[in-house]
Amino acid sequence: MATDKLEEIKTAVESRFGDSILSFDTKDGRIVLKVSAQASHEVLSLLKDLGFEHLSDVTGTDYIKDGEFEIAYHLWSHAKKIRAIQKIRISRESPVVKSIVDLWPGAQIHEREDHELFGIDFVGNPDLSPLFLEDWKEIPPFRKDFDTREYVKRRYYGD
Amino acid sequence: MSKLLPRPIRSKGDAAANSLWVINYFTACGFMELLPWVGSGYDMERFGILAVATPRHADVLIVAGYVTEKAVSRIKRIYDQMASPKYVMALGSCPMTGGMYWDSYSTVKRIDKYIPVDLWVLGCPPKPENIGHGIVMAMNAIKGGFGGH
Amino acid sequence: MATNNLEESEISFITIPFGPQHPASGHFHAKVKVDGENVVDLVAYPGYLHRGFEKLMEYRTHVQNTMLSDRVCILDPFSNEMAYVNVTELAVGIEAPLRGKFIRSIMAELGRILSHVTWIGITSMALGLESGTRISWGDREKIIRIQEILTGGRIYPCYYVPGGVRRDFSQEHIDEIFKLLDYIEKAMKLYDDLVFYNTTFMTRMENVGTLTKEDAIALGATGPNLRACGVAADVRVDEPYDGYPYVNVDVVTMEKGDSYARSLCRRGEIITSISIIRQLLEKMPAGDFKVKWAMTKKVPAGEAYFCCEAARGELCFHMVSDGSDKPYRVKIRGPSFSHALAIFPFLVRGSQLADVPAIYWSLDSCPADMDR
Amino acid sequence: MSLIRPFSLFKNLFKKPMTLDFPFESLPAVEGYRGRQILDLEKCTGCPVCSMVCPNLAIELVEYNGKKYPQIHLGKCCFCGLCAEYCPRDALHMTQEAMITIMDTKEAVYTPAKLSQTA
Repeated sequence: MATDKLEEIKTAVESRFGDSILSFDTKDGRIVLKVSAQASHEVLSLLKDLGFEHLSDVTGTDYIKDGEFEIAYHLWSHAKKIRAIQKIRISRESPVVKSIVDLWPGAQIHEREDHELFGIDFVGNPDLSPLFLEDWKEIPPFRKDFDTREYVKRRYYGD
Repeated sequence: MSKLLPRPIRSKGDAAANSLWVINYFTACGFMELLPWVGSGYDMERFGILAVATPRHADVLIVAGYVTEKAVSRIKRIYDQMASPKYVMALGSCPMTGGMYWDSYSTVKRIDKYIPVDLWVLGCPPKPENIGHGIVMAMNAIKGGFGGH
Repeated sequence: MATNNLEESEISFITIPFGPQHPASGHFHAKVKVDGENVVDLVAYPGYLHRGFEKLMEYRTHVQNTMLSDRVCILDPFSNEMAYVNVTELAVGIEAPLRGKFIRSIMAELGRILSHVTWIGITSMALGLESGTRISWGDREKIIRIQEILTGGRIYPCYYVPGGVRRDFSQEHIDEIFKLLDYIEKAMKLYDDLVFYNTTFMTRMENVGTLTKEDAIALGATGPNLRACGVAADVRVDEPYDGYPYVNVDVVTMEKGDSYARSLCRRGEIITSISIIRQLLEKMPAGDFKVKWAMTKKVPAGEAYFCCEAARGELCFHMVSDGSDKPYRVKIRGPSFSHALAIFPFLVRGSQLADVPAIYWSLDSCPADMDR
Repeated sequence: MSLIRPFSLFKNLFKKPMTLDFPFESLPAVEGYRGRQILDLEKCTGCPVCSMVCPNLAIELVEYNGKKYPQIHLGKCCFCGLCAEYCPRDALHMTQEAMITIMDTKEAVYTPAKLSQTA
């Protein structure tokens, strides 16, 4: 029963965006699809029309060896009871991506957090001011090249 | 029967010890162990301890757990606004040495570099009996003439 | 949105801090722009409890991370441990034995009851019903006592480990839990008179902070806040994990979506949790409760994603591992993040100033879970 | 009915008060509660397992009577009990004693001598 819902979504997505869908697998009832960064916004709006109306999370991951950030959009469909994760890769030097605030207003703070902790620039997000850290002068702390233990030794245990 | 008779107030410290007012600013996880004290588990009002809203009326500041970089400036400002004699009680291991978050980039490792701390209660977070042990110890010290800061 | 018809330049708004040091705000700061009694705008400033868990977890092994993970949300530690431990097992591909799964679900439901009873106390303190605070925080001692006997720790149980739990339930432990459940059921009648059907509570909470179903879904509401708007979304039913496939969970939903509906949702959840624990205790299998898990066990490279139903909503952990014994990246999606930073400012605009604490605590957002 | 309801409160007169009269009575210690550690000097062989396992780096090995023993800084310890659980010789145990209130931070360091005696 569940598998045909997955196949239905797979055909719908791949028919519209054939080439820009890098991979689409449905292991144990969960959709994980990798998309090229340019088509990410359109694929997300298609997924939203297909019933994935709950945006659970916008996760940033720093793959420093590949020189890329990976952004994972976690979606959930209340009607179909399926979870979908859409992943895109953007370059680490100029991490710019189009904001999805127009699709989900709730995404504004998730993107603001990722901006502060990773340094990813979300074009179109109304407010990207610092969220957690006050007058933070170092590089964004969740990047792999920021070593918290070395920073702590210098900042707190230096005396 | 003798417990019901009012005890004579012998010294200035005696009055201060029986009316320690705590600032209603519970920073972190120690607040969970202060719930029985605020509520009816251990009921701190039996000792004359009251949670007041403004630092002007407060005698005791409880640093109840880890202190982040953002929170330490607020704690310092509240501490400065309190009238002396004032006392600081730190709960748990995080204010003393950074504890669980010793390598976190946003928590302060030693609170006594920012405000003088009079009493450390160990535990992560300390049990209500530990905090009671600390309160009784503080009251006896104040009765004995400990002036605080 | 209540737009006032006066020119903004003619009247000056007052900005009131709903500050970090406030009896009803927890350690969370918000600037409330007020025009007389009506709230015009609210800007939230979290970050007072930000410890950077996701960065710290990259430096510790998985067993040490479970000790760290239950400190994410102070009011509901079991759900965080449940999420971290399950995501590690998914990454490695190990299944905890059935008895371990049952014990985990029982303690998670006990943690939910504890979190809701603490929530009753904080909300009635925010509304000025001091007797509700005194009595619910007194009853809380009995639940914490059972946690102390079962797990050895009070607020932070450090009880779940990847592969099961650290201790077993003995028979008198189970009798203690049954006695506790009867006590809570009796106490619920007292809470009904004291808090839930108390005229002050009802007048302060009804038609205050009404959230429609569309706004709730668009802003990312989960848990009791979403179920109060009529959406029956509960991860224990949609994606059952650990002990939940073996019990039936009746999801409590309301229609109106105002603060009072959210409070009744939490009240119904306490009763549901009691019935779940009873079902779990009757069906609990014998056998071992833990799978051997070396401290420096290597996790194969890959990604794992696990979602569980915390007391506040959908708590999800996303772990990326690179084959070493430490996770490469852990993302914690706390439910309070969207409740306090997206829904709370949205609900408060246009309401009265006196309703700000009522709305804030009807959303039950834990500042530590929001900042991580 | 609502007229006589307040009289139902009289049954509270005969119930035990919810508040614990703290300094004079306290709840019995719970067997299995993780309080302060206690070290068995004979069993301990000075292996570094407990210091590696501790998430807070609270344990370091120091010289005592010519042998290496763990010294626990209770100001860093989070009382999770991993050291007692992973000790190969079963030399470290968690006692129920947790009433530790100090005025000077140096008293939080439990040297092997202090660790091996009960309070």
